[in-house]
Amino acid sequence: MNNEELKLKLSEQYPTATFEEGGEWVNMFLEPASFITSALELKNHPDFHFDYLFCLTCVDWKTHLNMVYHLTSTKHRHAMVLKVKLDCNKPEIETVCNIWRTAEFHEREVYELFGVNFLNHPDLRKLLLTDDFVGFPLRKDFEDPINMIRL
Amino acid sequence: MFEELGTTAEGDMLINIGPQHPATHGVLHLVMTLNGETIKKTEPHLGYIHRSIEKMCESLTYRQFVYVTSRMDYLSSHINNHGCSLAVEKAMQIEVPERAQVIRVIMDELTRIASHELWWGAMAMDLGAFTPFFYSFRERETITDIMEETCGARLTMNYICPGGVMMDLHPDFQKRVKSFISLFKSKFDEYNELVTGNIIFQNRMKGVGVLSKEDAISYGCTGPTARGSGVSSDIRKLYPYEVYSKVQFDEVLETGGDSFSRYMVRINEMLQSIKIIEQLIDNIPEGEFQAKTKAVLKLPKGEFYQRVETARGELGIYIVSEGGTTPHRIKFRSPGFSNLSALGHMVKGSKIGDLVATMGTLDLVIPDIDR
Amino acid sequence: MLSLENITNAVHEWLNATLNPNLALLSEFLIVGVLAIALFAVLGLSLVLMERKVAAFIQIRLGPNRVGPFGMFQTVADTLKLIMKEGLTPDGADKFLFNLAPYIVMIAAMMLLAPIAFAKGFQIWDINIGVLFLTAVSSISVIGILMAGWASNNKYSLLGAMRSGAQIVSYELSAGLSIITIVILTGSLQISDIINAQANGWWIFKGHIPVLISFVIFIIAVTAETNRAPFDLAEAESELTAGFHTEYSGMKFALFFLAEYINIFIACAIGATLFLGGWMPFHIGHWEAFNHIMDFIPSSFWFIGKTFFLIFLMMWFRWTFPRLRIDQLLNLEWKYLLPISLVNLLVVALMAVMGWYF
Amino acid sequence: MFIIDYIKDIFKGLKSLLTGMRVTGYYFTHHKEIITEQYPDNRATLKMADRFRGEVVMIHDENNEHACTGCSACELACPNGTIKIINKFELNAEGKKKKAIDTFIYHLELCTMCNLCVVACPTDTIKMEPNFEHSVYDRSKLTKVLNRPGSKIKAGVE
Repeated sequence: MNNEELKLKLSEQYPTATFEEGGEWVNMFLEPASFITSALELKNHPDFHFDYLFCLTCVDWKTHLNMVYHLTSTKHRHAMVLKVKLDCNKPEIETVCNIWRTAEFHEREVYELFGVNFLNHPDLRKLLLTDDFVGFPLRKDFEDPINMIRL
Repeated sequence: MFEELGTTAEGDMLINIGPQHPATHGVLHLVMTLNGETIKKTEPHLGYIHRSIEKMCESLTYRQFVYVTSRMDYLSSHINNHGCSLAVEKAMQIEVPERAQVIRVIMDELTRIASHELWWGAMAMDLGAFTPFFYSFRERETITDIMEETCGARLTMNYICPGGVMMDLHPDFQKRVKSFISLFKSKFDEYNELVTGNIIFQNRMKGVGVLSKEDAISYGCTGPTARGSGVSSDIRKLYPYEVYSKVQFDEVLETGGDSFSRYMVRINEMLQSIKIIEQLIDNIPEGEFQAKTKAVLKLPKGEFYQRVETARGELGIYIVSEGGTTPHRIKFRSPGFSNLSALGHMVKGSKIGDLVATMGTLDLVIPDIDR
Repeated sequence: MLSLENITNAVHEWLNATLNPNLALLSEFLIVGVLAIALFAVLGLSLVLMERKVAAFIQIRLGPNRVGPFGMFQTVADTLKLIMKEGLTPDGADKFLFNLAPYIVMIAAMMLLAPIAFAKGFQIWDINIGVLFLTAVSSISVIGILMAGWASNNKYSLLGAMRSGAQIVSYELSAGLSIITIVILTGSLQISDIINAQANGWWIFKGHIPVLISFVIFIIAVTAETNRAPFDLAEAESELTAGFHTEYSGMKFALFFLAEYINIFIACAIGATLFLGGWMPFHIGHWEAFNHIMDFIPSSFWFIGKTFFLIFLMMWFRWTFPRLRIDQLLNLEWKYLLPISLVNLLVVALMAVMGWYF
Repeated sequence: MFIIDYIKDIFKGLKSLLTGMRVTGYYFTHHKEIITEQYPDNRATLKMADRFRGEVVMIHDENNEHACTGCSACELACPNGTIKIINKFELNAEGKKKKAIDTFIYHLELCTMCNLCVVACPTDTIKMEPNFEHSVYDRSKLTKVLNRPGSKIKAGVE
């Protein structure tokens, strides 16, 4: 499926989803509430078959956080970007690591660098930073006490 | 994390592999739960050399951030630089001259061979055979000499930059690459005689660290790790960039999913890389080696994702731009990170010796995982 | 001709003539002890250097070449460094056993020297159960290794020691069985008898294929028994950092290191004695002239030459092969070496009974 | 048959081991294959590639003149803050005030040899030199001043 067809199909499947123009692939925004069921469907639906999560990250837009999931299908070879807006003060989202197991590590990384709380994650601990580290380094309001570049 | 490591309540032994350990090739820290010699659980603890390159890049310009990526997967630094340059070029719609494209691809493939050479030696060393390391480094040295002559550095080249390459090829480049190819071909049989065919080696590798096709997809494995499990994942074939669509080469696929399949994928990939270089080395078009670009690059507002095939797998560069000279957010989707996440699943129930064999064929580069 | 036998006899006679018999025996003890320790030092230094040089040439390197001509004093310099280093004892270790272990390994290696015939008539103790003594004493060193692994209070050490225990205990079987083939053929356990039986040809030539098989098995088994690659699981450095001697430093580490090389020397000396005729020169049937030329080479040279050839073979193995896994190691022993050597033993027994050898 | 397979296995295994030993044995006996470079001893013959990036130097001609205008392009291009340029104003022949460099500070200890400053320089004042022996006993010795004492800007360089 090319992007146009995919977008059409997706908008039929998810009437509540919004789409964003630009970028290489279809950008679809979902509500956090309906996110997990939709994600499961995206993987198992024979037309989509998004079985391969190749990038999971988060972007801090100061007003809100954006979870970004890059998905592709090893069968149909189409790709899409799934986005979920999160509240800055209490970022919470269902985990996808029982859908795509690679998410387990990526979510742990996002958890400690952005402070997003993944609900039902089997092992949500800090992966890179020390246990006593305070703050979320990749957030825009994080000020590093020692910044080599700005010295 | 730093609770006193002793035994678990079930009487299993907890043991630290790393952060300083000969088999981890860097500062990887694995906490293993062992029942005798059998592995029950593997838990990676990362971050010992985390430099937060993603955060650093947010305050670097688009010309500057390229060089930092050499420090991620230092064994395929050319390819990292290539990916970043491609992302910037894609966003700014810069047309790269044909000559630069060919040079870049040759450099990529040389890097891939050098990386696989190092992996081959280091993996054999993990299994207790020390000699292959020196033989592989002899050939790798030839490549680094070629790199040094043209790019001016041996490991972190920073040769590929947005718009093309930093300088033109050295006049001797073609001659030396050709002599390297003939050297490599004459020595390649030795590799198979010394290691691949060896009965001990085969017994150590076959049926060890099995990763099924479904698991490989689910764990997001890429590169030789996925291709050893039969997942077609070569970015050069699936989403060709530069002149990869014009050259003839095969995507190496093995279906075993064990360490030996991954080993064979990498060994055969070296031959495919040689094949690509052979096709290109005599056909480097004349012309500019760099497109005309402004001194300060400004990316349009938007999101750009570029994927390239490094020696370890798929490197994704995700740039979120707000239209300035520095990115708003950069995410490097590094191949090692996803491949490592499958390690625990792969070694469960096998021996410590198998852990080393499996880790050897995953070809982990720790700065790539920690970024 | 000045031979070692004449020297020892002269010393023996002179001592007995000047001192009373008890004192003479005591001073002979002393001389032998000093000689043994000197031999240890020389062997340790030269074997380490040899290993490094062999490794270097195989690995297209030069090896040690800065200290002295061809790096000859490199190992001396290393020893000096190790002597000056602090010998650390880890916290929580069993201090007594930890410090005792290297000496046990060393003494076990030293005791093995007793029945070895270095040259014609140059032997410390020609005990009538020489071969039995060798096999019995060589298994003591595993106690030292287990002790070191357990006392270190380190999990790597413990794993290494356990591996070593399993390995040595199982490989002793096939080493013993392949030694027994020669005992059957000779009909004696005494080292001098075994060597004299090879006066008209070494066992490896006289004994046809069965002895060749038992020679191969013997080499494999002693490689495993001395914890050398490809069977160096006890110290598998990419898996267990350094195995049983992870926590050792300074001179205690050096003792382990030295004992490893002494054990190699002794294992190869046994191999040379049993299969390659010890100090017996190389003779071919009735070529009198050739045999005479061979006789001119001193017997000690023959012995040392054969031993070092076997040592070189073991080094060659080490720098070529990858390491086995622990279960494969035991598989190799119990599924391949042991059945083969048992069958082989039967064949050799038949051979000995029927007299089917030269 | 089981026994035949068993014996075949053994011989195949032994053959593979011997093939490996042949390779190492070849190198053991052929010393001309040795590739060791005896580094400090071969200093006289050691030739680095002319493009090798070892350190940044400023090009001075025989009149002790360089081409640096003090435009700070290199300082801006540097990702690590390796270069620091201190400018001064001096009177030229016509009595006009003109910007010129006072000190060109180069922190070798921060430098990653990325070559971006050399690319950025509009007047080709700085270049990379293949000198790689940088070890010193004190870190402060790695902070260098690149313009030589008493040097001045070449005539005609703007």
